[in-house]
Amino acid sequence: MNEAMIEARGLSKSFEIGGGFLKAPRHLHAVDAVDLTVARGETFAIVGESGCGKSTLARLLMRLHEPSDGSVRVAGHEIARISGQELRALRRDVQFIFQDPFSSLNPRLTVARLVGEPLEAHRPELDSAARRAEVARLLAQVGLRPEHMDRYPHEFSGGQRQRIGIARALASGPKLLIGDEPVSALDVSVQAQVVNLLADLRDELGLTLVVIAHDLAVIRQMSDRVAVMYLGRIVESGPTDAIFTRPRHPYTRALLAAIPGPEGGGQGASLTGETPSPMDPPSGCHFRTRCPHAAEICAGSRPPTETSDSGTSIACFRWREIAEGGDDMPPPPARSAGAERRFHLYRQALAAKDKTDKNQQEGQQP
Amino acid sequence: MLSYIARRLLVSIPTLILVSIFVFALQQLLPGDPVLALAGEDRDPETLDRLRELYHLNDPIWMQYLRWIGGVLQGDFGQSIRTGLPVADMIASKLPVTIQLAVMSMIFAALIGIPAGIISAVKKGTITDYVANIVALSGLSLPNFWLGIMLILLVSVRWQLLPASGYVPLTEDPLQSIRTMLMPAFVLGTALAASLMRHTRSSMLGVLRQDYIRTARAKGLGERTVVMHHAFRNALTPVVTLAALLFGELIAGAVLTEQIFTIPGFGKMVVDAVFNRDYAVVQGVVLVTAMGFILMNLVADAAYVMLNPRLKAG
Amino acid sequence: AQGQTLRIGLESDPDALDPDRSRTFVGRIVFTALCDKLIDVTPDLELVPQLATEWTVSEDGRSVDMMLREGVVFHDGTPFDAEAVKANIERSQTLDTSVRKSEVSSIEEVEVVDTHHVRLNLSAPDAPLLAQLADRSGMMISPASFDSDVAANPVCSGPFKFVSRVAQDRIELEKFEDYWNADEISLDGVTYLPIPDSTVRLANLQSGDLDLINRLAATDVEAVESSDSLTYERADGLGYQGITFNTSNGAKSDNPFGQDARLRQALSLTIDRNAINQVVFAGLNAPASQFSSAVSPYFDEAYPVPERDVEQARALLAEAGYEDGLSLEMQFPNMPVSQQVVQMIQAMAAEAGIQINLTAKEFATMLSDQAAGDFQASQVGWSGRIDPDGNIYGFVTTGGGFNDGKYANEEVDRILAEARTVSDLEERKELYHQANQILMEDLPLFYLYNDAWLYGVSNDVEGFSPSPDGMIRLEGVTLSE
Amino acid sequence: MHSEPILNWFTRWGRAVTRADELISLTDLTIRVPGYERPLVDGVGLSIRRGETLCVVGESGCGKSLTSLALIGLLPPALQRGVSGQLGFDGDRIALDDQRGLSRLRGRNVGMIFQEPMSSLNPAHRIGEQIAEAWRRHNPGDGQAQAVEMLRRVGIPAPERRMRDYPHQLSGGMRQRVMIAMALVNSPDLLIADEPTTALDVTIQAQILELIGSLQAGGEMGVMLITHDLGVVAEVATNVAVMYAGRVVESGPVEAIFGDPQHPYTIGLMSSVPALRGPRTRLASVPGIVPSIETMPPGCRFATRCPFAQPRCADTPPSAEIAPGHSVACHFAPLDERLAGAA
Amino acid sequence: MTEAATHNATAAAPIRKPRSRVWGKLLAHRSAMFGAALVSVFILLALAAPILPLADPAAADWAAIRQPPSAAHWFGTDELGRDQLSRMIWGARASLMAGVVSVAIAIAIGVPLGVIAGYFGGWTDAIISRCTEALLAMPFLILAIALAAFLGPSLTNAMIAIGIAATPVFIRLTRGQAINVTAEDYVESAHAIGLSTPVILRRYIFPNVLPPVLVQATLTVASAIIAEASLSFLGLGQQPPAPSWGAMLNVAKGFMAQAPWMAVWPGIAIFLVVLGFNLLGDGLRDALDPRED
Ligand SMILES: Nc1ncnc2c1ncn2[C@@H]1O[C@H](COP(=O)(O)OP(=O)(O)OP(=O)(O)O)[C@@H](O)[C@H]1O
Ligand SMILES: Nc1ncnc2c1ncn2[C@@H]1O[C@H](COP(=O)(O)OP(=O)(O)OP(=O)(O)O)[C@@H](O)[C@H]1O
Ligand SMILES: [Mg+2]
Ligand SMILES: [Mg+2]
Ligand code: NI
Repeated sequence: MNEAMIEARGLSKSFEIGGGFLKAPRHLHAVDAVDLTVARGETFAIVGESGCGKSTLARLLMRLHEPSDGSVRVAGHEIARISGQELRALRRDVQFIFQDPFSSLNPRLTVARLVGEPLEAHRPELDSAARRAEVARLLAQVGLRPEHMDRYPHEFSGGQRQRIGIARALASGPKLLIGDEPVSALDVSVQAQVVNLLADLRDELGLTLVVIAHDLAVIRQMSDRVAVMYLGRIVESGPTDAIFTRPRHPYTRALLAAIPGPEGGGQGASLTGETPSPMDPPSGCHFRTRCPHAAEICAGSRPPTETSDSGTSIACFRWREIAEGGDDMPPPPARSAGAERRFHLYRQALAAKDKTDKNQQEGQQP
Repeated sequence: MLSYIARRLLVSIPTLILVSIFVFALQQLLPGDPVLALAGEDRDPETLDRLRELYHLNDPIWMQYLRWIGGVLQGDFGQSIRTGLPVADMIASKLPVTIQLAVMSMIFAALIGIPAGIISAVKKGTITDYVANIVALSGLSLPNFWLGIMLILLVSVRWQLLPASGYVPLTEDPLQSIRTMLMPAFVLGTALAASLMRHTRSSMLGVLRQDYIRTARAKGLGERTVVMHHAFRNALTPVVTLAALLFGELIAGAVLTEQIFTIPGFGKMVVDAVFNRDYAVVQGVVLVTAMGFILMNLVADAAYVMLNPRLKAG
Repeated sequence: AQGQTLRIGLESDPDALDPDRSRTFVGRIVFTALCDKLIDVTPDLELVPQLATEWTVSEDGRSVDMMLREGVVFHDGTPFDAEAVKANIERSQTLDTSVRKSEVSSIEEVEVVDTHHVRLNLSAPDAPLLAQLADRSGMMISPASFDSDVAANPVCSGPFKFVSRVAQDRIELEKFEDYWNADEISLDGVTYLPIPDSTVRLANLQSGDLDLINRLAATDVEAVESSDSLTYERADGLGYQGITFNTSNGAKSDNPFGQDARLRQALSLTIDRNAINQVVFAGLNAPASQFSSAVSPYFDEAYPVPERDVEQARALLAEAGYEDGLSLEMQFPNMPVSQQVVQMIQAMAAEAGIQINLTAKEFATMLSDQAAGDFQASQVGWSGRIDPDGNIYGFVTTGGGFNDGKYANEEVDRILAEARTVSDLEERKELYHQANQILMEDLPLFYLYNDAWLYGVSNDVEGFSPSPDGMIRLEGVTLSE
Repeated sequence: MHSEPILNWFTRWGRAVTRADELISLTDLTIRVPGYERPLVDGVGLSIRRGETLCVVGESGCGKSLTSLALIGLLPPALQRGVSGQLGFDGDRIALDDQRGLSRLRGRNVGMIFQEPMSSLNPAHRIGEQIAEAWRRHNPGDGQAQAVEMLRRVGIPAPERRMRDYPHQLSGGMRQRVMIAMALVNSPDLLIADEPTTALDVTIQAQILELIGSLQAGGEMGVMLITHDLGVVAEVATNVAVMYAGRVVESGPVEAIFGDPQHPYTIGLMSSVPALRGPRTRLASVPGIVPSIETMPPGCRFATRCPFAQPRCADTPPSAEIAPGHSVACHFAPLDERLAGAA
Repeated sequence: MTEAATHNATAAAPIRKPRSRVWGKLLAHRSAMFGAALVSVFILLALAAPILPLADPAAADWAAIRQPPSAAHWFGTDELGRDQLSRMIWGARASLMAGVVSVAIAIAIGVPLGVIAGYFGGWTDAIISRCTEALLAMPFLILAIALAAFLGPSLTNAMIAIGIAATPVFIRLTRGQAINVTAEDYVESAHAIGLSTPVILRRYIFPNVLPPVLVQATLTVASAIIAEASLSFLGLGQQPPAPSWGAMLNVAKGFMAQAPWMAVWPGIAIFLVVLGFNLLGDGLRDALDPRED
């Protein structure tokens, strides 16, 4: 069944800033009329610069924020005006992984408590023994040991905490997992651990994943489809491979080009200027002030979203002209033979060590 | 900035109304009949009844409240039942006294507290720090009235250096005025000095941890410049804010200090009035004090904004 | 010595400086310098002329003729005459805020006979009236000032005239050059400074910031005596401190002590009044037995200060059926001296099996609780009046203003009322002794000690002599460098 | 050694400068924390030549920042007391516990940029003043002109007007430019940049890195860039030092590190980075976590996580130079030969 | 599972608990320990008062009033000839109680109100905050005096009065803290997993607002002891014959010249205890502040 897991139409959120007694607040359109469809079982990524509204969008999808406008359907149910029982059901089906594993766990609760809480809330039929067993199962699922249950979050490393957060999110048996930069706070090596874990869980549990990130490499590694946001709007979206090999929107292109290193766009800083304030974004196309291709038409109205032949949707007046002139991204640089050999060796050693470890562990447990 | 102040003033209106209600509730709360309390040694029942009638004490409390607040809005705070003088005049005559005391105490507090705070922050963890801390806290820990009486006995009676009590208006004889106020201001100031010192210290410690201090050092600036120019400037903001708020504490502290040193200020007036059930005076003074407190809050906020370029521009 | 300004430390700030509105004792002290009265009092409590040079009470006691001093002017220059007296007395009777009304209620009419002769026509004989005219009721303020705010700027005819007042700080008076008795006054002025804390008051005297302080604490006398530059003055006072019982004011009167005079007697007997005087007052006060102070001509020799007698107290308790002891709630004003006194009483009574539970009350609360009958026993005091009527009438007669225990005894009511109408000293004495006899039996309140008036005086001050009425008279007082 | 495209890459950025005179050399930097047996930073040695860029990489908490702070004597007081080692600067030798000696370098010889552009500028002072102050400290004159000039060079439009701005009026990228202007106003010999772009967006990061490169290009300034982004390293480094748990585990020219990584940690780090191109494969991460200072193994600090670890790893491995300028601290280096059998 | 997972699990970091770290910092905080020692000594003395070989604090000896310190009476005697040492130690009970109980009252009222205001915001907050502000605007001691006068002079009532007068500070502090905590990620995560408001308030907000409240509490204990002394000084505190330091000072002030020891001992005792609590509070603040190291 390939029905949509999430369907957002014209979703908007504006915050009131600075207002007060006798002073009209200013409006900040954090999310501006976003359309979005996420299919069941796929991994959908949202990428964009800091402050472009990624987190706000994610929060709208599970009603942590009230939308200012637009609608969201999750698994076919409109979530805009639900409350009570229905909201609780939503919270059971949709779960959230937070960016910062350090601040998103209550430091005063044990792991058993933290992971047990969603069980208490959503599966009240479990008695405390059953709940503990369930917590143990969840911890094992994310690669933590049941012995860790009675420890406090601060006794874990960042990667382990992120696992606790994930176990907590899994506890209610969700169908959809939204990760708001679930790996951004982590070190590359730990990041790799968590990226792998999420991929495994998705495959094992058949989850739908929505992942927010600003690291394009991570996005590519994880997702099936990507949406690129700029100042509250989705400027380009489509299958990951299509976007990475043939970006069409000037902003997407600039993003890819700006990635440093041999694999990156290799063009260094192709954009000038700073991101405009979301409080008063430029008229028409928000990107036009930094866009090398900006023309008069861009100032006029919001560009329509159009679909390209590679299945991507682009919100740009001039994408066809630009695409004509532009190339695909350059081919990947090859690794040296020496490096390639070592990486191979390393993988082998890792796999071998993993196996012995596992055997040992199983031997210990009756 | 102006609109900000205007807005803040408007916001403080409900607070003032609440204060006025609380003060009035106080009148309801306090046992003791004002007329009886004031009757002293002339307690003719008829006279008492007549006075109650005269001061509208038999009216329902809300009527008394409305009458009073109506008067206040026209600048009429009513009459002291005890002295028969208009409360507004009494307040006007005490205000300079209390302000002088407050300002002088504040000067004492700042002179002691701020340098001590800076030094102990810079020398954190050393003996200097501990000594500065304990000395500063001593001020806070010694009851005002105790220190006050001890000082009177030593400085005025034993050494005859300063007048034991009383008050000379600044306009009449500035030198003598300052001399009479020296001891009470010191007593009050020492208590505040501790607060100021502690806040200066923690504010300085916070600022000294900031990245821009490391930047300043990385520029090769001398330690003195780093501490005074970069750290203190920024540490000052919360301290100034606090100092303004301390004026509120000052008034409270002044209650006993004024009592001891017989300074005819707000503190003394209000305590006497409470004990004499001279409600018009209590209400007037507390209302004016509350206004002062709110004003000080405003000053504190304004100072915060002024010292904070981030807010000044926005 | 040239005239100078005398600085006097008072124990509290006077209230309204308007004789018709004034209610405080310290207020009377200030008025002594500011406002002359028709009649004055000598240290022997005799009434002597001040603004009135002579007076005669008619046979039936229903009218008083007064001859007025000539050549007297008020501070504003208005001459003092019979019209002024009439205006003043009428003001006392009619002013809205007057607290003098009851004192002059017997005056039906003030008749101006000629410029310096008035006749007071009374509704009934009123013996205490003359004493009242020797106090605030007899104080004359300039009729020209009636329309202004008198309290803010009192215009009288006393030796000093009002200069300024800063509430709670000072009252300044300066010499009135046209005073009729100006020869007696050598000071240029006088300043009264209210300083409630006796330690601080003394400190100010010691540091030379004051020349004279009122209400020197008894325990500080030693310090003053040992000082080279200070002396102290003392006068036996008319005021007393005692313990009053709730005999029939509300539910609280329904307690053994309220109902049984023997228990009150017993309690009184447990108290060693001398010990209290020695411990708390360094022996400077006078133990008291009755409403008249020993300095008063009305003192009843038949009732000397009772000796402590625990045995007898126990016997009385047993007689009343409480041989195993009983307890009593006693309230007292939350002031250190009262606190010491009641703690001593508590300890002494305990020896006889009376357990006293003390409750300190903040003064204003205590007054209203007392009036409302919310007490069993209460430690109270009175500053004293020269006429015995002022010291007893309101306290024990039915409906009396100070009769908080609502003691009611028709006989007492009758005797005291009669005493008000009798002007002959011996006759009055007899009546008061009769009343005293009943009161000593019923003991609705009993007496602990008479306050002595104690003053700390700088050696620079000469000619100051204290009076039993506690007033500070400045005639003849000089101040040297 | 490696394929062409990478070489192209590495030569893009003013790398032609090959002046061999050593600007600074840090030897045997050790930082001890009172109460712990093992040092936090253990025997770190680095050297930078004029015109070169040394990138220091490693996991968070491996001691990169401490190393840079130790270099200019700005460690927190508690750590400053436990510091030892030598700094060679332009021929002079300064002991690292000589605060005075180090402080003389600050601002004049060594400029520093920190990670957080938001908090590294004094919020109470105008930016022009902050730059001018750095000038005044070491030169005569009020530094206003120099400040304007620096702002212009770091690409801030209308510098005369911007001089009077307060930090909060600038965006993150602008502030980082101001930081750079401030660090460079005295034309230091060495610029230390501690993760200067971590807080910024990719597009801004690219601008900043380019700016640093252009300011360095053709000059004699050495740059020490701290980062944990291998992409950045590849883009700007002349030399690389890989740190793990307070030690340098591998160092050498950037070509050698990327083309011929030898230390298992370097390899693990690199294989943890997802690829932007080519087939998507499961990431090979570095398992486990860094031991804490109390549980630090006595020998090779990476042993607890190393898939190749053997008993001999309990000894501290020597830092072997396996190619000119390329040193590795591992018992098995060079890796291929020693482990060929195992594979 | 993944290789990473298993390895990771085996290597849980032996990081010390923050709580034990706080303790460690506190124990290493010299002035805090000095303060704690001061406070403990007085608390112990107060607790041990009944078993110490002391004179009856209420036993008057009228033959020996206001005696200077001597072998019989180490601290001298008071105005009724009672043993000052004994009264000091018994008085410690009242003074310490006054400090602790009034703060307990302030916390019991202030913290829940502050949490509610901070968490719910909006009108609830506006109303609570306005009232708090209005109360704050009224001078603390005046409020306490009025309340004590209203309730009648007694130690209990003084404690209630001081407690109520100190409440606004706690409301304000808790509110600010609750606003901060409410903005924490982990509170949002609690919403995200669908916890109910009471659970969030109880498990998430409340425990996390407590540390600064604790610090404020120690500091307020200090002010409360002074306030009790001040109220006693005005005759509104502990009632005779039971001793409290403030009440002793109240009497002693009348004899500052003749019998200075009467004022010196309670003055010093108040000073030391208040200093102790202040130092302890400051130390706590430092220890709880993760930035301080
Ligand atoms: N509760 C809020 N009130 C006011 N403004 C908000 C609020 N939350 C977010 N914003 C603003 O909305 C905009 C989008 O914020 P959002 O957190 O969604 O961005 P983001 O893309 O997640 O950024 P980042 O990568 O930094 O997390 C920002 O300008 C932010 O300042
Ligand atoms: N004052 C200190 N006392 C004790 N340990 C400290 C202190 N400061 C830092 N450390 C420890 O030293 C280690 C190295 O810190 P450093 O800041 O150099 O790491 P880093 O490599 O710069 O990491 P990041 O990438 O997170 O900036 C860390 O484990 C840190 O916990
Ligand atoms: Mg975000
Ligand atoms: Mg760092
Ligand atoms: Ni596995």
